[in-house]
Amino acid sequence: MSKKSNKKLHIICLAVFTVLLCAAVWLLGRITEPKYMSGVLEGAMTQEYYNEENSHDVIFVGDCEVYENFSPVTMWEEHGITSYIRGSAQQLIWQSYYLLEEVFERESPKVVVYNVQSMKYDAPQSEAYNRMTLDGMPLSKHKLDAIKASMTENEDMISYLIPFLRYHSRWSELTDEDFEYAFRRDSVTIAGYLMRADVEPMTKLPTAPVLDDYTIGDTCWEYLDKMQKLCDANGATLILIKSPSLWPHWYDQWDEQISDYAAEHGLDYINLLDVSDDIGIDMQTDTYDAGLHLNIYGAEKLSRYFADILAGRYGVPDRSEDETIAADWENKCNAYYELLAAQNAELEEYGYLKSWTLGDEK
Amino acid sequence: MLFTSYGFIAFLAVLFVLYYLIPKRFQWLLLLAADIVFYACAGWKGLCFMAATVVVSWAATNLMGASLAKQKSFLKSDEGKTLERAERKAYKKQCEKHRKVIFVLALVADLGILAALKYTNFLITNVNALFSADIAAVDWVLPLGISFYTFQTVSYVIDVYWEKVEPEKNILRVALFTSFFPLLIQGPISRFGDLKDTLFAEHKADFKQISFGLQRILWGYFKKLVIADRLLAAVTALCGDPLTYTGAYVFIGAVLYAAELYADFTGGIDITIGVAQVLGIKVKENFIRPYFSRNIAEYWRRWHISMGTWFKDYIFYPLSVAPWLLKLSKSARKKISDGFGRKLSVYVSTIVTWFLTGLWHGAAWNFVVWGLLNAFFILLAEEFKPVSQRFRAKHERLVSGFGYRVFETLRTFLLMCSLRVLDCYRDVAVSFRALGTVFTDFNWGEVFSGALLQLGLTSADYLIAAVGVVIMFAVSCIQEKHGSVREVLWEKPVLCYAVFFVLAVAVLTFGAYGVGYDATQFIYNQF
Amino acid sequence: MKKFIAIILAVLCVFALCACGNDGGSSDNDANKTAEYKPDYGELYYASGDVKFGILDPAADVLSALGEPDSTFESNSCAYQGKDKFYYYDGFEILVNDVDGTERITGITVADDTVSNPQGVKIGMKIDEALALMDGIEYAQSGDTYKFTVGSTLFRIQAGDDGTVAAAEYSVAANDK
Amino acid sequence: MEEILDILNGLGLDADFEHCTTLIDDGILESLDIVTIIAELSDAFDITIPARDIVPENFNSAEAMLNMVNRLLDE
Repeated sequence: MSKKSNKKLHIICLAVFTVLLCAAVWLLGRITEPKYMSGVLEGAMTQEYYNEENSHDVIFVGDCEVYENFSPVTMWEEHGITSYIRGSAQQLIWQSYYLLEEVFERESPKVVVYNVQSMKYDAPQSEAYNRMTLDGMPLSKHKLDAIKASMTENEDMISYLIPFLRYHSRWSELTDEDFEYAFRRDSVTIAGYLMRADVEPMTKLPTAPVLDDYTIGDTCWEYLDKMQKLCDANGATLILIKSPSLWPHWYDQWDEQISDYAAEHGLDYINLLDVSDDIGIDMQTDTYDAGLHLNIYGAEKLSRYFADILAGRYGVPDRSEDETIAADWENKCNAYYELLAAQNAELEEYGYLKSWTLGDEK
Repeated sequence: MLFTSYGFIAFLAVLFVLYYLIPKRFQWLLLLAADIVFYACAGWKGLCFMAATVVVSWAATNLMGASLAKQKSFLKSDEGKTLERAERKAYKKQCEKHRKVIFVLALVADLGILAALKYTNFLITNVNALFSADIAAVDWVLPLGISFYTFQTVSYVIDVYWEKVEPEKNILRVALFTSFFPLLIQGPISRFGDLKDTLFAEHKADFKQISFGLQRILWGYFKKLVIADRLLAAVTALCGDPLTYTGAYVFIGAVLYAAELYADFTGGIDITIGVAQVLGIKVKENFIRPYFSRNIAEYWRRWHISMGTWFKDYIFYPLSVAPWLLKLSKSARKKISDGFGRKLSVYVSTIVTWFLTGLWHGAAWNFVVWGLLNAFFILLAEEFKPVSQRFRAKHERLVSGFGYRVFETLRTFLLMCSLRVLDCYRDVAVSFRALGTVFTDFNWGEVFSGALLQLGLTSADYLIAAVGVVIMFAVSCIQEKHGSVREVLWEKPVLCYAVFFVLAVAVLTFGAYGVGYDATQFIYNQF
Repeated sequence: MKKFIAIILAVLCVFALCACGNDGGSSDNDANKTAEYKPDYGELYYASGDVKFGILDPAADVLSALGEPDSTFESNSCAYQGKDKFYYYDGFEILVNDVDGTERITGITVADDTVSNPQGVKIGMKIDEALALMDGIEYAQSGDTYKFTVGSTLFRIQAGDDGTVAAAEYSVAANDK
Repeated sequence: MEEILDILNGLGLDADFEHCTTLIDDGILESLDIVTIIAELSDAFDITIPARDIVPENFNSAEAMLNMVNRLLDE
């Protein structure tokens, strides 16, 4: 072989090498990424939103206190309200904000509901939660900003952009699920609601721990301000709520600060803890983990109550006359009741939810 | 900036591109800038210490150079004229004395910084222990790579003093030589004479050299990330608890440590030399498959070569020809015995050299004992040389056989593993006790009934590490027989890229990096 | 030209130095954080009957010595990222967490005025009285909270509006001093 | 030359001092051997061999050693 053609061959090989390596890294990233299709379902929630075909009048953002406690299907049934919950596990306020930025790029909701529980966190908390919230977002400026705001000390931006760098170590724990769902996902929620049909009555809550500092952090206020401006600019009303979950404890000191802020900035703040009785929540039947989160029965009660507020006070329109939308929601309702039936069947059979949780916790 | 951080990869990428884009005569200046960036990432203070070292060695070498030039020109201008031979000699002596003063001052300054920063606490602990005093330990941060760059600088100053190299007039070049970032963390401790023609030269982008460099970097990451960092957890667990892990565990720990240390250190050196190669700079090899050595002396000629030759050239030889030592050995020859006197200087130099080698590895007694034991075994082998030569002559067929070669290699390997226990446990008494249990606690059954899986490694981890070690071993065998593997592959481009594709995917998949694998530093970083 | 490049390089260096400066600092902190978790509470322990225990003690021994709790409460975090386990006893509560693979006590809360801590601090007593009882252990005051720290243990007394002890609890002292 | 060869051969080292010109480069002589040689040479010729002269070029062959010795004697 002449020297020249050898070099030519080298360059061709190098090009093929580069292309193949990139392809391999992409493919392996797909395979090793956690799929969250069983057990820990919370990680799959962010990306489900992008499958939505019709727009929504109400968007919820926040942590488990929204995606476990509000049921869009109930609000649809009650007042024809179209809503979606962009919730994720321990969603921090800047994540809520950037998810909202993304929402406003795709649709124009009339009302945005933000649950203030996450304002207790002023700094990035946990890599695992960051991943569950952020990995599902498609690449965009919003995603990059969200990552930048969320990274804990030892995280790198690059591993969000090239997931294989983060998840390569899962090579030894891959299951069939990882291959089956490498290129597609099933829905785990219904319009963002993560259903739990099991019941665990509340017994006694611990004494609320003493905190060093009850001041809500500057970063939180900054993002709350940005969130309000974003909603204003897009003609949406921002409502702050505190979901009626009893634990982790919601301190009066926090409540005061939020109330003051809301009053000062012309925002509505509804502390649903105060109206638990009006809603009719009974922590003996309406929670699946002894007071932390509502189960479907509690969520339906809360949703009915809140749908009244949305329709009444905020004039969210009834869309049940619109055929395309109604058809869409009809499907959602069907899925909802099928899921409920399936969960009830499992509860009957095993006494706990086998397919929707990490297993028998009790 | 760790070699295994994303930041370092990005740093390299930017540097490589810039390096071949800017005018070639500025390439070395870019390297200097890169060094400063690299070094500053480890903290400002270190940079000041390094700057001091650079200024001192630059000034000293140039003063010595000026003195030598003056001496030469004076003697030349006076060739065959007024001065007598004795006077010429006296003048020369005087100039030499002058240079010696500068030389000693420079050495004291350079080594003084190292000694003060690295050994003060060691001194304080020992003084406290000896005199039951209570001097508080100092909390000085050791500048990154200080042992390495100081040795490199000192070798330069000595070489100038010995008139082996010309002093460099440009202080920036001295700075680049001192701080060249690939060498900073773990060597090789390079000589000015070896580097000056390649480090400051203009380099054209050479496809083959750059490819080779990148391939070598990849290979380095394979050793480091796939093998060394994976084994690290087990080695740390075993060494961390010498009371629980006795007997067979000690043996396994020592062998695992041998694999880990080798993969870590040579992997790091591969990255170093690879980076330099991409930049067109030739750095001398630091390892020649040391575990294939047949005796301990050979081992030390093949392991961390740059350190071995440094100690040989700058400690061992000068010491062995030191007038006082020669005088001593002469009188010993007369007074005690001829044989003893003849060996005396060799023995003293060997022991002192290894004492210092140990101390260089770390300011602690375990390293000192480790160094002295090395000296002991080297001298022991020397003593038994006549015996072994007779044995070899008698059993020529046996000795030249493959089996005997394997025996010698294994013996050397195990001996080095046993000595390295001192490095594992970092305590002399604990090390010897642990080593002793290998012969008293026969708990091999326990070890292989699942206990190894309690050390932080899963069976999949062991499998990967084992496959990695086998690959490493196979590559070493090929190198031993056929020389460079890269050269062989280069002739078959398709195979070449296929191999490196697999290697790259293996590093990315099985490498111990990212979340869950906390930044593991190169072991030699701390020395 | 040479000067120009030199200046650019210098600027680059300074820029990079600033950028990297932070890196160096943060990695120093990492080293401190890897401190081991071991019980270290000195006088700041809690006692119920004969059972003495403190923060970061392995939970299993203490719980079996204390006997069956009145009730328990498990607080799962979202998406199974660890949980807080509360054990209720007469007048006090114990919080247990997984600390590097071992279940350890991470919180002890005096829940009502039926019990007092070993020094005698009780819910509802005058705050000055409580401080006097804690004599000998240094504390820092921030607002209504009085913080006593020994080793890895933080004991906090919170004063209510009426100047009496409203809450008293033991927790893990943050080790980033 | 004879004298040097006598000394070298008298050390009992396993090397062909008469013909070999790569004693150091090929690793035939180890550092311990070199030091022994130096001691012998210094003793026999009453010279001091400074450390700076311990370079491979000066010890690769008997001839090189002879040259070095002569030079040192001259100084």
